[in-house]
Amino acid sequence: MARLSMREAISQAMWEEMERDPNVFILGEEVGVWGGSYAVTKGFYDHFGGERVRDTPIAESVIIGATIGSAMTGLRPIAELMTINFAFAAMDHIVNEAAKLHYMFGGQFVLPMVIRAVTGGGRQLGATHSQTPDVIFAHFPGLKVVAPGTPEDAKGLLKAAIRSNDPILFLEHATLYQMRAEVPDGDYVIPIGKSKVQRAGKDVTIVTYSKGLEISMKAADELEKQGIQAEIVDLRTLRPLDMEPVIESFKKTNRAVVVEEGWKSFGVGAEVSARIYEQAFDYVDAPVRRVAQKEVPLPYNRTLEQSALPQVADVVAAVKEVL
Amino acid sequence: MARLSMREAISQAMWEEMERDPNVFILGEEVGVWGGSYAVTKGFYDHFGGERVRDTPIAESVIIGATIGSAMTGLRPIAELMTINFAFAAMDHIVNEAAKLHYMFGGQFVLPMVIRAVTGGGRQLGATHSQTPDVIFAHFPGLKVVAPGTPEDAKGLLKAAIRSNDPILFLEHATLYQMRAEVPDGDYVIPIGKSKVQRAGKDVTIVTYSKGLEISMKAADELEKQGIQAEIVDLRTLRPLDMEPVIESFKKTNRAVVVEEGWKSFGVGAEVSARIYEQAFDYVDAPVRRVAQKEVPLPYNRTLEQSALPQVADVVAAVKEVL
Amino acid sequence: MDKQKYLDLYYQMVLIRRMEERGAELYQAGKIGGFMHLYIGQEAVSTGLIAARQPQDRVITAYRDHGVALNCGIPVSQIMAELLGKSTGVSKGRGGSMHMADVTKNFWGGHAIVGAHLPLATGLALGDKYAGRDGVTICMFGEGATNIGFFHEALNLSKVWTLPVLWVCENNMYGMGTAVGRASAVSEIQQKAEGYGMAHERVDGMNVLAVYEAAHKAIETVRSGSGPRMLEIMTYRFRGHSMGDPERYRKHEEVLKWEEQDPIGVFHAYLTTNKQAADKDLDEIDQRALAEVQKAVEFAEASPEPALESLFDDIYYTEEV
Amino acid sequence: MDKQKYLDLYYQMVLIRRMEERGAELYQAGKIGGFMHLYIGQEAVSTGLIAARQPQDRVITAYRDHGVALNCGIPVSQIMAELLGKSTGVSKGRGGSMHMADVTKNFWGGHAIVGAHLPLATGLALGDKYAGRDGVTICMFGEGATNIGFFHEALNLSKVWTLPVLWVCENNMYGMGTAVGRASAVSEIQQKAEGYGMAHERVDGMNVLAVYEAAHKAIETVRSGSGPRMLEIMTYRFRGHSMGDPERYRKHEEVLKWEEQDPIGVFHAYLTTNKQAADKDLDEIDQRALAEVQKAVEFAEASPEPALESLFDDIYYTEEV
Ligand SMILES: Cc1ncc(C[n+]2csc(CCOP(=O)(O)OP(=O)(O)O)c2C)c(N)n1
Ligand SMILES: Cc1ncc(C[n+]2csc(CCOP(=O)(O)OP(=O)(O)O)c2C)c(N)n1
Ligand SMILES: [Mg+2]
Ligand SMILES: [Mg+2]
Repeated sequence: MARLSMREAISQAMWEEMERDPNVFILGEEVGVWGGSYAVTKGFYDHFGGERVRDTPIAESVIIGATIGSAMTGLRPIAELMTINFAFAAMDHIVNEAAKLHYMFGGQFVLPMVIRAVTGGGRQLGATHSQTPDVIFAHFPGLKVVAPGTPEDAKGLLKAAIRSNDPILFLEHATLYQMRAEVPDGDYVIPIGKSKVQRAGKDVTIVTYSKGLEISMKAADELEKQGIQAEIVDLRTLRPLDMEPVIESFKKTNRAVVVEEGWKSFGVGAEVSARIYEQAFDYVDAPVRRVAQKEVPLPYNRTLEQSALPQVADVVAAVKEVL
Repeated sequence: MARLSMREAISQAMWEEMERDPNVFILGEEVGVWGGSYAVTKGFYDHFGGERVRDTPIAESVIIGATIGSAMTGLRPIAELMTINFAFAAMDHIVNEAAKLHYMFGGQFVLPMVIRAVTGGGRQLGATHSQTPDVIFAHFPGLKVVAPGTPEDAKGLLKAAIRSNDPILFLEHATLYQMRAEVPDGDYVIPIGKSKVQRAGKDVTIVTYSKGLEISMKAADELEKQGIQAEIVDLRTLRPLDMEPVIESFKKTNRAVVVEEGWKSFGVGAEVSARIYEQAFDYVDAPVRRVAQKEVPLPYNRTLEQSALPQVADVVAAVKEVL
Repeated sequence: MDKQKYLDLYYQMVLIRRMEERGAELYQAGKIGGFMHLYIGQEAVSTGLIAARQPQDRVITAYRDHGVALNCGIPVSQIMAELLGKSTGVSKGRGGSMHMADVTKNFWGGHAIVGAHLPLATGLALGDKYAGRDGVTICMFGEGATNIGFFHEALNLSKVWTLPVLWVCENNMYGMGTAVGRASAVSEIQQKAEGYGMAHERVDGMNVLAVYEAAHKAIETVRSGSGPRMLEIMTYRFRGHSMGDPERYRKHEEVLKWEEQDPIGVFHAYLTTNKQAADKDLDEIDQRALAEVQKAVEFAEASPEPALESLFDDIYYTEEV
Repeated sequence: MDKQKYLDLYYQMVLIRRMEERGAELYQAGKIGGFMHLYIGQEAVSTGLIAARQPQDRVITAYRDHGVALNCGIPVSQIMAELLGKSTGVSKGRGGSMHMADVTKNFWGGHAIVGAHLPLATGLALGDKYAGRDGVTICMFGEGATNIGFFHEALNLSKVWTLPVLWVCENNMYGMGTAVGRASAVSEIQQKAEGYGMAHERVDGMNVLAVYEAAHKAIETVRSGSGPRMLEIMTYRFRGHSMGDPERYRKHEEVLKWEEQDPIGVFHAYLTTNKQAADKDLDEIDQRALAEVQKAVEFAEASPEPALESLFDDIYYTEEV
């Protein structure tokens, strides 16, 4: 065990997998000489060299296209998209190629590839650079979407993603890179597609993931002081979506709040909410509440931006509404 | 009134708006000489000429980019995307530019533009060409998403879209082009953002849109024979989403089924379901059911494809479950 | 080239032609669905090109892929079965006309999003380069595809990374109904290679030997490590873009004029004039091709539909949920 | 060019420099957030270029936009206010450093998705052409942006439709940390124009007069209806890509070497050597610029934040829901 930041945990996962398997390599903008625009691949270029840590032109379609193509030949590429906002410039390759080829050609070849992308708002980058559109990628069967909320999960899930034969979008929230926590050393792998209870409680179930976990944890501290014990279920993976721990918790608490950073409409909370009712209708004591981003393109001004993003107080308030 | 196919209704709406306003023009692949790959712009090139009916290279990003840019100068472009599957090649321009510029620059200019796109599966086109990913576009504030289910609505809503100063994605389901019905003549405009009760009933509320409407109507006929009266609310516009008629109907029936052609997870049904519980919790007598596409990339084989798409029988069965 | 190789080339071209003619009939009869794009008129392109590849060379193309699939060694029966959506189809009936692949034959598909497979080709080539293998990736696409961003990003990257790719543009003069000059800033597609400092050449695509020669030289040059190159192969499709094309965009005379250069006719004349084959040898090949197609159709028709339960197979390699 | 115009050019360049130096301080002090990309070193490019436009000519650029905004006539105060996120900012505090626009000045933004504004530029130009106006759209972008598909699609369309666009590549040698040769197949960006059969020229971007002359000629040629052209303007950024760039990708000596060609210094020397201005005229301009910036900062600091309720304004023109 070592106390690592989320950034270090992700970095370590990649480093170890690259040491372990020569077919694993990295490509993306500024992943090499620069060391990654979020410094996640710092030191990789010097250690692994330019063949395995490949700086690319600014050309997202071919970054993902080359990722898919090289995976088709048996390599295990890890592509870094500087931010998820630039994934739209590679959208066709993500949803029409990566998500489809294995199925469409009858399972002839696999696509052992990971696309890492920085997601999230809150850093005053303006509307084009501040999105948390995680949910839209989760809509496509054939793709898996992983979005950890702790350093430990980041390491374990990224290792699993790199070893998986499926195309995986791995979302790292920019404002979580500094989060520190204990992370198991070495070969630590967490199966993809399992939600996890990150905090036990009995009064209400908070369902969340990624940045939402941090907010929810703080809200739970706040609630604790007021005598309310929130159980927090972290989805960790949006597709496949593991509802089991959610439903289990909900059957105990009979109340739920879903917390996510993205926009509310057609968001993750809608799906989770719909499934709770479908799978635990008889246990519902109050309407499921959703805490999410207000439906505006995020503005640059800090106060405005923060007012649009979900806050700890919003979660606390939502919990009180369902109690 | 005239009996028109959906194709004719759409065609007529554009024709009339082009006659009315010289700033309205069309651009897209094969919209000119060919007459539109779905024959919607047949005759336009000869009548309006190549300046106003512009064939483009196969280059979706610049098709939408030029649409946005010309709208910024005050023109009212109508872009045709041959199918929504190719929208992914223009995704950045749709969600990062069209949906954001008006807000991000403080409302300095408007974007009076329409993107028409053919959506839907069911024609054995294989996984890359058969998607109904309507919901993911509806996730982005700044964009409006319209998806009519009848010829009348297609005409009235398209006219409204062309006259609107907002960027609008207008989705036409390929297998509805042949649908025929009465359509008002001339200047017939339907405000965007209003759901509509397309069939009155008292036992159950079916919420749907686009292709789902056709399926739901047939299901309602079926149910009628069995003495069940379904009320059908057609969303018509996914963003903004007008829940009022849905809630009103639901408060009467206390039961709902949401029908859509796209994949179930993170689909339209999730949002509608979540909102029904949020807005009419005390009226819920049974869990809301969702009828949607099975979560696979659509296969070519007809039997397999049809087995993955939502069918009339699925709607009938879902209604019976909620009764 | 020896006589047998000549006859093989001829056979391949005739087999594609007969296969597609039969495919068109089956389409009209409603046995084939979706979009189907015939290769008739363009047979010399993939036939000459793929005859010049080594087994380790990967091939990837667009949706106009029946001929390419066949040249890569996929039996007509599996192509027909795919067209009919049968479980014995090369893509198990899931891909259809536009999405055929057989990676055991180093044929990587059949891709229906225009230009989207060019970025994939850079990855295929990178795979070989990374592993130190000497395979060349042969990537085919239409001239219409050279206007989309994917083309640009892929050509640029291939040059920057010195990837072993041969870019092959099949210039059949139209992208659907749009003549090349109405969609492309330059009417010689090869000129686009200048923007990437890439070697390029224009080739007569109605002459299978010319294609073979140019392809052979180009593939081996790429194999030598000198980086990507581009061939622009001039050809013409005798049929509509896909089944049901009203063909309002070109005059029938234009088609007739090109048919005078029918690659099969041209090669037939060459072989007989140069005494490489007698008329009856070629007639016999025609018969063989017809028989092969007939057998394939029977096989396809007799083949079972995919099982309904197979719908959920292979969405993921690892099945969770 | 008369003396006053020379002095104006000088003033503009100095004003940009002083504004950005002050911006950098405010950023360090935490008063500016987000990403901020300085134009220091590149001032001659937009100054010379925009001095050559007519009022009807539209300008559109990338996120490195402060200098461009200022040259288009936006007061420093509104730029500063935008950087500080105030309601008096040119984009009402919503856009920030990367997203400034003032369409009344025919400045169409500041766009932060690399290359995505090039397709928009084709639309701006189409708007003028469609309406029969004689405006030219001037579209600026970095050399790094020429590798993305958007560039390709936009240049091709502009040529096919003979649109009145001047494509201006500011080649500052790096896209973030990637030297041009590591990302682009051709090191002379202008060569890419060959792929579109488009006229092109390389210009010394450290010399404001050279930029002005080339731009003037190019803009008027485009205005005459001859279609799009491309300028590649050679320049260099003296600062990091954005605030907080570790600059591991280049040697400090390289920066120092380029600083010898500081466009302000070069022009200062030109003006005094050619007796177009005395040292003290230029000193006075420096003072004026400093004062202008000081006033702007005071204005910006004193300006109000946008009202909280304004969050929901202008999502749509027509507000439903
Ligand atoms: C991104 C995208 N846009 C549009 C289409 C529709 N489409 C299919 S084929 C085609 C024409 C392609 O022309 P070309 O590349 O010349 O190939 P050819 O059909 O002539 O072989 C078009 C526009 C598509 N499949 N993908
Ligand atoms: C599509 C996209 N990919 C990546 C980025 C991140 N990014 C911002 S600026 C930049 C470098 C651009 O270089 P260049 O075009 O040369 O302009 P310069 O910064 O040198 O002015 C990158 C990679 C982005 N904003 N958009
Ligand atoms: Mg073609
Ligand atoms: Mg640069």
